[in-house]
Amino acid sequence: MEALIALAIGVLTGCGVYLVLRAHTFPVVLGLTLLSYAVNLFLFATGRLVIGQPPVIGSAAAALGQLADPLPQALVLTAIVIGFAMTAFVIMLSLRARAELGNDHVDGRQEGGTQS
Amino acid sequence: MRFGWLLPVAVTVAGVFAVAYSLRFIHDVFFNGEPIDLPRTPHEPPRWMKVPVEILVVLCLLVGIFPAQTVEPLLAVAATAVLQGPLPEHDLALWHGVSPALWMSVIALAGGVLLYLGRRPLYALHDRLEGRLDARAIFERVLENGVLRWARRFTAAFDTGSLQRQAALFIVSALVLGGSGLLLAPAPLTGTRPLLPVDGVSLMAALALVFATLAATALHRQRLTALILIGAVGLVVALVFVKFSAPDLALTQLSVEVVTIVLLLLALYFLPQTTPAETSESRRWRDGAMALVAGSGAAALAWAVLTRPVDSIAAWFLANSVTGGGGRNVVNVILVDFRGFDTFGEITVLAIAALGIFALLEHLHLPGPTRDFHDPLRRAWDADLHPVIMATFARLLLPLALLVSAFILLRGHNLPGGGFIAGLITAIALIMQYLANGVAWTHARLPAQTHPLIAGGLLLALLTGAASWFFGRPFLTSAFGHVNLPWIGQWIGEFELASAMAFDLGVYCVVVGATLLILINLGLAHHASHPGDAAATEVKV
Amino acid sequence: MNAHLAIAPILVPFLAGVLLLTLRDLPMPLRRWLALFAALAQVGIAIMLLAAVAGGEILVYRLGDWPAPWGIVLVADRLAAWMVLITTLLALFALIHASDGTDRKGRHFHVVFQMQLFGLAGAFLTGDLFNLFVFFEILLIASYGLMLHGGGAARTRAGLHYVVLNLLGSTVFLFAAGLIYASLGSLNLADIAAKAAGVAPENLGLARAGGLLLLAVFALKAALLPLHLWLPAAYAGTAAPVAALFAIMSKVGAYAILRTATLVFGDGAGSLARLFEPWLLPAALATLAAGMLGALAATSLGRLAAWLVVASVGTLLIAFALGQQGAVGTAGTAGIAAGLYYLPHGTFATALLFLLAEALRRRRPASADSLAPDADMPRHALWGGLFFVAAVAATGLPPLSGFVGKFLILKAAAEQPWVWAVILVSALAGVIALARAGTRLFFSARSADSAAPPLPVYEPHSAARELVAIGGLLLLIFALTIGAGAVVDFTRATALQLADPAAYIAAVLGLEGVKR
Amino acid sequence: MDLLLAVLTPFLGAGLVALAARRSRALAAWGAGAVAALALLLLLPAMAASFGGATTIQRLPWIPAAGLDLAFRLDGLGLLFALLILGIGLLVILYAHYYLSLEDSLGRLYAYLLLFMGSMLGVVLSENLIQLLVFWELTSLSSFLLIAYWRRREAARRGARMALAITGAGGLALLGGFILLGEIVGSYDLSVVLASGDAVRAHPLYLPALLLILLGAFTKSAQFPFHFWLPHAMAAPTPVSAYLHSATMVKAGVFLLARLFPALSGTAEWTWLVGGVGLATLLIGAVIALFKHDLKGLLAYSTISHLGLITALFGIGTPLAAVAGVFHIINHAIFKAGLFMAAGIIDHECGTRDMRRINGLWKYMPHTATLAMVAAAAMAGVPLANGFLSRKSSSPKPSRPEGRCASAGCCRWP
Repeated sequence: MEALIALAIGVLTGCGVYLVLRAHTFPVVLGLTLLSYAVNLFLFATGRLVIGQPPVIGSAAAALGQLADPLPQALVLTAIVIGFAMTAFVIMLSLRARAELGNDHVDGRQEGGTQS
Repeated sequence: MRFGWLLPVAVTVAGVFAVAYSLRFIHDVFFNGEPIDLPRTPHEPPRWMKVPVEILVVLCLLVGIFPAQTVEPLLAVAATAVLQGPLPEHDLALWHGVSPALWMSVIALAGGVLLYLGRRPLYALHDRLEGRLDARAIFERVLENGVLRWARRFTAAFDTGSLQRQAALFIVSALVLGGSGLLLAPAPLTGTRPLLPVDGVSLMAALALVFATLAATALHRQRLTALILIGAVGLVVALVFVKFSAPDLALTQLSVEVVTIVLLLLALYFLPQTTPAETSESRRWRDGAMALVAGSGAAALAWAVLTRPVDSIAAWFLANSVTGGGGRNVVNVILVDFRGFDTFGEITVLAIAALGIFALLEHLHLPGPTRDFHDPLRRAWDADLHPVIMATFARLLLPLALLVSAFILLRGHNLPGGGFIAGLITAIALIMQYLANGVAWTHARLPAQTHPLIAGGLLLALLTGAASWFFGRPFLTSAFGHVNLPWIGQWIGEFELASAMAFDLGVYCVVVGATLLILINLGLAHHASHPGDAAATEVKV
Repeated sequence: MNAHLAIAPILVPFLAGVLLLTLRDLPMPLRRWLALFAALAQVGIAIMLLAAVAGGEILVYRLGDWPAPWGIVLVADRLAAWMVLITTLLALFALIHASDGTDRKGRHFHVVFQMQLFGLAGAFLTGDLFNLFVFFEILLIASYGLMLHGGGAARTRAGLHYVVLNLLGSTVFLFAAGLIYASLGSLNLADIAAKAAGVAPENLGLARAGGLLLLAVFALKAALLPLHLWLPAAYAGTAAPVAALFAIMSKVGAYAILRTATLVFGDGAGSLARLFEPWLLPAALATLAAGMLGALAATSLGRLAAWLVVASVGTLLIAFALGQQGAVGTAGTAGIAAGLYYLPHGTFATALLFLLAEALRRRRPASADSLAPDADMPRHALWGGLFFVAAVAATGLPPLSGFVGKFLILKAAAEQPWVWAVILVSALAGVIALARAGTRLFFSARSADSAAPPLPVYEPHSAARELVAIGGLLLLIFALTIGAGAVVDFTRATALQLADPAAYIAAVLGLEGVKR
Repeated sequence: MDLLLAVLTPFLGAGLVALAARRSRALAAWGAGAVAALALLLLLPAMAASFGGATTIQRLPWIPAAGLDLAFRLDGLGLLFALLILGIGLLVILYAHYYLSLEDSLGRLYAYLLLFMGSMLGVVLSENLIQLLVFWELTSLSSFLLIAYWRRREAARRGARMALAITGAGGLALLGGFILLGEIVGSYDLSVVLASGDAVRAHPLYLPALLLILLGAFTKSAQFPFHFWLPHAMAAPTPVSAYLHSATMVKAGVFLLARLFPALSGTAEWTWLVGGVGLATLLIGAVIALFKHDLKGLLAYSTISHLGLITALFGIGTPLAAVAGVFHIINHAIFKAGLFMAAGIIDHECGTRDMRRINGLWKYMPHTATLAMVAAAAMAGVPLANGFLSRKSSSPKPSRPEGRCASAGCCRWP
């Protein structure tokens, strides 16, 4: 199971990196979204994987054994919300850039004027 | 003593030239015929202008003729200070008899006069060499053509203003630094923690996630397709959270996912539907290689983390959640109590983001789709209308969604839920209206600005935190546990609930306010650019 | 109130920001006064905080009254108080300048400005790694807002780059925080430091990778070579008072590097000790060189000032890196002490240049702040004189504090010829760059033979606020110079405190604060 | 703290004079003169003491932790230079009042001149090496302003920038040298440094420190191969040239050689570097001077040549040569300032400085001509003028017993 999660994180990171390096705002935003999935999963993984033991005291499952580490979960929750705020901002900024620069290239270049 | 002759000889040679140029100074300026083509007719300067020169010239003569009486004492103290020791015997007398010094002077004077008399061929020679060895020209060439041009070239070569380059540099730096840390480690990558068995559903889910991610990347130029795939990825991530005992995360992820995708969809409305193929083959390979390294690095790190036994401060939270924080949902207790300050900061981020977006979108005219659904480059725009059935259902769902969000807000401290999730659910419910009914309809029914909600939420969080000061406790201390306070002694249970609730309510307000502010203003921006187009995007019911 | 002194620098701007948001419909002058009052109050609080910790005390504020490794703590030691004081002073004058009309150019300037200060103060005071991340995000999102304030194509483009890069940075920050938590099992910096020495060998690789990823993030914020390219466009493109305030932003990265390098990866960290050492000094030297080359190449004063920010970060991190390099004890602390003296100077001097560039833009209609001759401005001599003093400060020429800082750094770097060569040569480059700029801006007029009448010159309604802001920054630089003795004593004490983190760790983790 | 006050007076006076100039030019001139006189007055007690052989040292803590104090020192060498700076300064102030045309701002010139005067006083009266450097760089800065005084002229701007770049580079090198010297000695106090010459010379860091310090001194005193900035600094108004580029600022380099003579001299490195560079400069300056058609250009190269002579004398390293060097500092300052002023008068009256065009001025201005010719004779080393004695004292006299030797050049050239 751990290998699957590691694989998922790896694929998300790799694809996120690839998309972030594109030259137009939309794929860059997609890449950032993928990266935030990746890092959220990673942060979550620092609490290790526990199945069926949500960190809620007194629930039926809690009696069965060690509960999941609640701290990474709290961190991920914070990270998700912050990531949401940032993503929203960058989406709007890309709209503004589209309006002000006349195109959606990350450097505001006209199509065809891109470099290698 | 081998080079003892050097100085006297040099002094004599220099003396020859000194006499010559002094002679020239005198002869050329004051004699040697008449002035040639002067801008003014010279005459004696104002009286007082000459006084300083007179004083200096008199000093020259005084020192020259009566050195012992004039300059000697000053010279003695100055030279003593220079040597920091006893003064050697010296003698400034004018006449020492016939000495080498006298001969030097005679040679210099005679030589100088001769040199001056024979100056014409020398001048001719000099005029031919003029400019060949101009130190200033060399200096400026070095500075202007060398240093400055090089600086410009260097700076321009680095600083191309390309985001791709900057991002690549950062990613490479992070890879190098992180890699160097990991690779030099003494232990093997795989740790000792026993692994969980793989079940079929998980395998399918993981494969789905990997496939969707890769597909989204491969198809990223078809923006809508990529977006839908990304949404699928987000769903699977939420499932991962469900599977591995993180219901709060799953709920949050789901709701954030919905809002994000909606925002991206809206953004796509204003952006071209497809990305032109703009990067070269080599660039794609380079990026692919970086992505591969980054991906394997992240996977390796995750693998290393997941296979190592856990040893952290987590147990304390589980142990203290009920007794210390008064809540059974430990994640929520951490968020609103143990680490409430993080949450405090996080809602601030959300609030500022909303304000920033509000400022960004103000007066912005977005070039949305025109009637023929093509942008100037003849790329197609999305032209879907709002389906009636969705509009109707969304409106019906609204009260229900609000009810659910209230429920989730209230139970958050003890069961999965809380201010964030509740706030996002509320916001989603409202966004649904937006999506389903269009800008105008929603606008007529929602407040134009949600600033008061944001400000109120922040203020509520602040006041809740500051309230503990009145009990002599640090900021954000939850009310739980203040049993000793006599005048609220019997209200402890209720009070504890109120403290956490108030903070969470603040969170809720900020989340709802911020999310709505963003959406409303996106709508406004759209309106501003398409005053006449409203009908096309609105379904009349 | 003293009990809550450590959190006051954080909450006051927050409260001010929320109030300003609530009262957003008030007339602008009232809002300005409110903002100004808040900024003044923050300076006062910062001074009180500094006075409280100057003797070596470490104020620990346990948020929520939870014991240290589990709850979040704020820690005010000398370094944190010093950074807060510098920030608030800079903010005060940036705000005064911004009240000259910049704040009308867009929405919510004052709110976001206060939130920026909230984020900065939090970043300096927090003693928790994840909380540091949160405050980084606050100061970043606020800086996005401020940077884009007023709009315009160049600003938007630079802003987009800035935002995307920092989002990448945040991602890496989270990876790093996760690695640290996974390997050391804590988020509290003091606790991490205490556990670093005894890190299990199997976790060493993870901890090292986490630490070095942190360095990558902080280096990005600090604009360390090769991660400096975002800075010139961003700072030169934004509004002048914002750029002036941003002069401290890159120092946040430097602060974070210094904090983690001394506290977490200091000499006591066992196999994690001096983790940053091989990377920091070369990168800092290269940054200084690149910054000065950029300054030489710059074609406008704003751009030049932005490159000087890069150079000043380079200088600063050279000093901090010397702290890493030198032998334990005096040599190392001398470098850090020198850096901490240089830090406010570099910040104020570059901020000053940004404000002067704006003054030129307002008064030279044809060529703005580009290094080209133009008609004499109104009050030419005054502005020329101010520029001269600012240039002297920025290049580190005597007699101003930049010289003292440079002297202290060179002294700390004795017997390291490379460091000397880079610092001295780049100082010369700075002199040449600013002499060129000054002679072009103030000495040469547009060719007199052009018979065209001079363009109408736009004199702002009043230069009073500009001059107060500029004069205030100059006064700060003078104060740093004249009071150098006291300041150096303080920064030395700060460096000594940093070199021995045991007191910090004990104060945070000590049992005396645990209530339950 | 009268030394500190004396140094500060010109700085404070600069602002006041600039303000006074708004009222009238005469007031500015009187004010500037009064400032210089006041500084002189403040120095008088210490000057009198130093005539008796005493060294006045006054100290105010600044950054004690870094060994940096505001420490002032007036001994014989400081006395000599202070007299030159203030004395010639007064004459230049008087002269400038008549020299500048009415369109030029007299207040600005006086303000810059006073800034320079204060900086220069600071250099020669510093006890602390780093503080000396502070004032040293201030002389570079104020001379930058002075050279660029006619800011509209391209030549002035270029000359100013070049002077600043060269002397600024030298200043930075000097900073390095001083820090090394401080590391060697353990203190930046001149008294300590001067007393530990043997330790300095034996230290492994001696050579780098010496090279850096010499770089500073040579750039400032326009020694080969850094000499070229000086002629271009002649774009400054002539009072400035008379003051800075003959009597004072360019003397700062040789002042430094004299100041650190006990600490640094006496090694082969010193002799070869200082003596060699001095000799080269002496010859190159003298030769080029002959070919300059510009009056001030001739004087500038002559100045370079004379500075080379002084440097060479200190380079020899014998006490007697050093005495001769000090003596020539005095003489050169006097006659060269006079010559520059005379050249300025000629320029002022003729509107050009090209010697191919100004001829036969004897007819028009005999008084000035007489003065200029006497000063030029001194420059040429003609008997009865002070320049003659200078040259005489730098010539060999091996036949005489050492005790009565009036010459220095013969003694111990390695």
